[in-house]
Amino acid sequence: MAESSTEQVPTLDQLALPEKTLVGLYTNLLKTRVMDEKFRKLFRQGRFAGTYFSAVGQEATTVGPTYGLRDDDIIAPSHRELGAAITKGIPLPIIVAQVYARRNSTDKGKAHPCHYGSREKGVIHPSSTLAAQTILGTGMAMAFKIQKKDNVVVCFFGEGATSRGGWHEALNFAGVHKLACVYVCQNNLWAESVPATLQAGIERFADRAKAYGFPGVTIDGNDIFEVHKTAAEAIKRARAGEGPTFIECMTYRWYGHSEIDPADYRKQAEVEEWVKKDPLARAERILLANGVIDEARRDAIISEVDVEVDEAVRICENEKYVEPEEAYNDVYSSAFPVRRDKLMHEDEE
Amino acid sequence: MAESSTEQVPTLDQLALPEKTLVGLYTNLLKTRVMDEKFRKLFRQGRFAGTYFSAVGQEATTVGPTYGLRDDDIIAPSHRELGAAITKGIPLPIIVAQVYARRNSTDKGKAHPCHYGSREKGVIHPSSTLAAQTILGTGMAMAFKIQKKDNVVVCFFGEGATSRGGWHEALNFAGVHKLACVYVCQNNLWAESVPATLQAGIERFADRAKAYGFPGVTIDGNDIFEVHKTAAEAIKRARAGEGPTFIECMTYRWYGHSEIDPADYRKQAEVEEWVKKDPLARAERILLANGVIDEARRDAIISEVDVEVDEAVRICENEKYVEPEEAYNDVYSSAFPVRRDKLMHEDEE
Amino acid sequence: MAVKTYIQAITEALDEEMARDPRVFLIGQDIGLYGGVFKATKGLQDKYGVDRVIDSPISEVFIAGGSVGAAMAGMKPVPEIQFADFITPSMDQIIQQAAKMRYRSAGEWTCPMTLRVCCGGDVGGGLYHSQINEQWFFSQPGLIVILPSMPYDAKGLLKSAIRGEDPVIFFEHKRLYRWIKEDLPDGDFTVPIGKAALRKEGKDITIVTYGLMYHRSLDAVATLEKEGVSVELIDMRTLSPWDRETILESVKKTSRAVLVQENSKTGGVMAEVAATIMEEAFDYLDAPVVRVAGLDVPMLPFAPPMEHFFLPNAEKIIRAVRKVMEY
Amino acid sequence: MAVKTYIQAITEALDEEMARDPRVFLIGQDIGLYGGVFKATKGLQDKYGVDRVIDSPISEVFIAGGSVGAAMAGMKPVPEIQFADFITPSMDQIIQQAAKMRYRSAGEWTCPMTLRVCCGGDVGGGLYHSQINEQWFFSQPGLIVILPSMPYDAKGLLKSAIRGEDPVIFFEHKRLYRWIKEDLPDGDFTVPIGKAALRKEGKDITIVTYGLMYHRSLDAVATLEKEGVSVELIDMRTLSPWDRETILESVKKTSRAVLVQENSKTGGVMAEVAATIMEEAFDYLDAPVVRVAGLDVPMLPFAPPMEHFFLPNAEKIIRAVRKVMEY
Ligand SMILES: Cc1ncc(C[n+]2csc(CCOP(=O)(O)OP(=O)(O)O)c2C)c(N)n1
Ligand SMILES: Cc1ncc(C[n+]2csc(CCOP(=O)(O)OP(=O)(O)O)c2C)c(N)n1
Ligand SMILES: [Mg+2]
Ligand SMILES: [Mg+2]
Repeated sequence: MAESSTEQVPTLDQLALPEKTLVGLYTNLLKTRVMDEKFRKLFRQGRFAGTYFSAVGQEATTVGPTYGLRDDDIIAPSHRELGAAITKGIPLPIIVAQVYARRNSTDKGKAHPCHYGSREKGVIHPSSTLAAQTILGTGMAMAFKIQKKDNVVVCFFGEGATSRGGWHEALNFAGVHKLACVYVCQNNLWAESVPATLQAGIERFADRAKAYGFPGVTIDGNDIFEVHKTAAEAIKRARAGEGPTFIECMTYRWYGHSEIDPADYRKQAEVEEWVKKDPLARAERILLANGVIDEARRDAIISEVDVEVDEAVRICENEKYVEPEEAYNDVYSSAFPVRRDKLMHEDEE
Repeated sequence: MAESSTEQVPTLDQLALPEKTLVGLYTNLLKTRVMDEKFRKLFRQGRFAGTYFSAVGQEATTVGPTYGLRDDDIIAPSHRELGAAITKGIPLPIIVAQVYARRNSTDKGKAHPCHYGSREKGVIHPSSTLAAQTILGTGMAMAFKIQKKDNVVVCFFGEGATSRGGWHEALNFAGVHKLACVYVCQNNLWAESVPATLQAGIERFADRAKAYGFPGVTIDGNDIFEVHKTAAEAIKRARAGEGPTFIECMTYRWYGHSEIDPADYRKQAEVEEWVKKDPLARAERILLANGVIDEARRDAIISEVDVEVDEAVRICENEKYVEPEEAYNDVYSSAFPVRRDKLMHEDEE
Repeated sequence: MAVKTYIQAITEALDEEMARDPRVFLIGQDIGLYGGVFKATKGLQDKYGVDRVIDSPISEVFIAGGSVGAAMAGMKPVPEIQFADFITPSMDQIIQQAAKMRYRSAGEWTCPMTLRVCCGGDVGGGLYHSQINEQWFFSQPGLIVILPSMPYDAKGLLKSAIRGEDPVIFFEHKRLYRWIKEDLPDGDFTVPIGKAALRKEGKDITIVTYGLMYHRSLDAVATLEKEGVSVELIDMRTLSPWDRETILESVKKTSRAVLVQENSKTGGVMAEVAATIMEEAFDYLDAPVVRVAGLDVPMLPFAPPMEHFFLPNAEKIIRAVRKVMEY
Repeated sequence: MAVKTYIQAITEALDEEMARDPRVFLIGQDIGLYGGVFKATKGLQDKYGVDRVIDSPISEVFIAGGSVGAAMAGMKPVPEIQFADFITPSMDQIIQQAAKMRYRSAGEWTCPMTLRVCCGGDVGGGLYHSQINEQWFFSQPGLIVILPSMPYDAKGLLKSAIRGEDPVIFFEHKRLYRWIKEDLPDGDFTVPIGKAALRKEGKDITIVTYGLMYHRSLDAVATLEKEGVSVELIDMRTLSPWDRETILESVKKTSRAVLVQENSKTGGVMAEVAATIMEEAFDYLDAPVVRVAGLDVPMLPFAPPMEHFFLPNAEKIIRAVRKVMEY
């Protein structure tokens, strides 16, 4: 590990975060990693249908901003926000249920594997349209302003989504009305197979914020402590009514866009370079070097996480799919039940 | 005229433009003004239907960039580009035909009064969707790049249109591919009744360009010579393959958004201040002070323009509407004629 | 009771619902200071403040999509699209977000939003200020689609829409704004969503229509009744979910039907009504159900001769009814 | 002759048209280096360069709208929307620009563009990777809408689309990409736009369908023929302008019809076909025309039991045919 040997490990003073936070961030990061690798394995084993978007390598960008949010703050996720879902407190069995599309998932199997959501935990159920939740989240922030509430909305998206028109409209509006939004851009250099250089005429996506009149910063997205502190500061500003912040997190996904993508558009050397910058190993080194945890405590955390993940999967494997008739529910409120199409189901009658 | 008395009139050296250009710019500006005021009067007299969007006060922003373009360069207009249509060479009778929706208009009366267009003269026939032609024009520039042609596309839009998502997508793409586009933003401080402060969290709309990686400048949009020179420079850059430029022209529309808008959302003092900055009077002063024209020549130009405008209107007043059946034409190419709806027209058979 | 125009009815509904429920707020272009390009929201910003009557930038995506988000956060947004022609940029927000929010979260999140859309032709608006695109929303499960033809319905349905828990596309026909007047009861009343109005009973033939075409049909009926044709006239009012029962019952009684819509014929709402009548009441029919509709060319060419040529009118409706009666 | 899959047919059509006409170029997400998420454009960037196979940013508005502009500048763009679900942001470009460019300029500007859209369900794609939205484009005058079910048609119609002078929405059904194979002649051939394919003659009943549902109908026909029902099977192929003549002639012959579409029933293409049959062939009908279609809920819930419940299949088609035959 060339990287780690020359790396300057920050001291506790430099980190300037309570030990509880350091351990909390590390634990959520670890849990996200283990769950994510587990899903990849389960997908390859054909244990669930659809597809799976791994975020391995970029977990710090989702865990960092989410950690410490209030229950009534909102996460507006895209497709790679397993870390935010876990850190915001959606129970692992519910997360697995989502991926398995089981009847105990919050969407009753209706949407898609990676579309984690929970009203109770303040996580918007996503659609696939990129940047969609950024628009919805910004709308929620508009509501909080009208309601004179101080809830904050953290919107996650890849650098690719910043090319979308609707994304522009949302950030522009947030700039005008100084909404309580934190925009976290995960710049992992690629949108599926398209490199960042073909997506924007600028090097730093944080420059996009200059069009909207609020601060934009580019940070190391693989340093969970830096991510957390930058986001926490932005969240504080947002909560105080001082407006949005754009945070560009430089990061990388280790694997394909989804599990069926061999990702051969990327050079092996680029991947290897980034694997060396593993955010989890880095957090662990920092904690160990500063004596925040020792190896025994680390091993204990790891095995607790393993158990929790395995248990969550076990529960779901025993869960059922919804009944087909569920397809007719939740189209409208109860005021407008959908007519059954008799011709289509006569056999069942 | 407080403004004019203290104003520093630039010398010919400072103007650094050939006399022919100076007179050409002035003449087109004048023609645009006279035609525009004429349309307003005709509208109030009920001589044509629909609506009319006056650009009086901001003509320098459209005449300046258009003057000197090649026939095969393209104008991508919005709704206030009478000056571009005239300067690009659409004959006045055709322009009046458009406003009157007569059968000799290039669209045969199909679209809308201010939707001047001409394939021959390289002016896109507009739709009303704001920023639509900016997207189309950028697409044309993409084509010119593929075709290895050096044609330039000048896109016009108000500051209001920069809030639209599609606008963002077009400029972003142009930035990536260094397309031969010049983006002229007419910042007249208002989008219909909405002030610029409610449209963007920034003061200078030119800052929008920072998100796309090409230059953005803010200039005095009522100084036709400055507008022309800035645009000509940008057009040169674009033609040479050096990419787009964003030009924010500070300007003002003297009258309502359309002829039915009393514009009482604006303060009278603001209007008066801008009327003093009349781009036409200013150009005239500069030409007279430098002896480029004398008063006799000016009067001659004015009466030539008056005659031309009156003649164009006279021609159109005698023109007819299309026959109703024209509604069935140009839906598809001749390969797919539209079926006549017999039930709807049996009386005519 | 007092005589009110269609647009007054709308302004009143907005005003009363805003007074009644602090969760109701408006967002759209020129709706605040200016009171709306047709003045539908006149006076409301003065009364309820800039927080509840928001003048938005030219951002149709955000007007619709931000409202979906606000609805999720407990508000009752009433966004406005200035002209139906400009609803196209909002399609993702309407179809993929609003219509599917409840479904994709199995009811955890809901979207009680009423998107007001000014629509329709016969106003000299040309290609980009005359459109109606009711068919797109009509075909999307999860959306409610309303297009009232009378002030009473405009007010009562708008109130029902705002009070409801579902996303509503509420079309307002601009030709009717100041033309159509009606005596309205003072104060609060609602009209139920999903119920057609049986405007006139008759026994020979059923005309089904909505919006501006209701008024054109009314003209046609006046003439037809003089000719001795007894017409039953139904105004759909709510397009989705549409009132199959009322329409089917009427057609079963009269055995003949003419369906009138303003939009281009192909793929319009009346195709569905016709197809359903065939599926559900075939045996009752004495003649084919015939549609009278706008031409199958882009809605709506500007020059007056083309505009009139495009649009259905009383004369064309009468011709269709006669044809069906003679069948 | 060689056996080709549906997706190979598409790749070949693109390749051959690009070789044939330098004005043809492609733009879309992941179509270049990656060769498309389904590999429909594999190898084309290598062959024709980055200028003619453009990997675009995630900008559906520009993919469609920039292509309209390029078409105006003399190119023949073939843009791609990765999934029909993501076409919603492009609606303004398709409906207000592409469809109306010729009309609004009285033919001065034209828009010869072929927008390829990957669509359809039965692939476990869930709510946002399964949609078809053919009905929106079907109802828009000025657009051509195609949805082939067989490799031969896919290739021949795509070529006709690219060579034509009108804007085309070319739907490709992802379920068919690798599943459906057919012997194709070598080299160039075209299939005319606007002509349905009479797949099988029959005398008792007509089934009209398109896309994936053609294959489901084929399964149904196999069973029905064994039961002694002689089915005439029509694959529409082009949805707009649709082939009224072929369909009406068939129904006039068989006097019975079942219409099968994958999308939700209400407001779908088959509503128009049903309404038209009623208007034009009422006297020939021995039974109501019945539609078999997706449920009126958002297309398409993910979990397998719901996905199957939503979609029409051979069994449901057979049930409808029996019902109509017994009428
Ligand atoms: C509007 C839209 N277009 C296309 C897609 C298909 N798609 C899904 S993810 C993706 C790439 C996203 O790139 P980025 O935003 O950088 O996020 P990343 O995958 O790199 O985390 C694409 C093109 C989509 N989901 N939505
Ligand atoms: C997408 C869209 N939304 C709304 C409108 C209605 N509209 C026409 S002009 C206008 C204001 C435009 O402001 P700006 O872009 O600043 O141009 P200006 O009128 O000031 O020249 C509006 C809202 C439209 N034409 N298109
Ligand atoms: Mg990315
Ligand atoms: Mg303006």
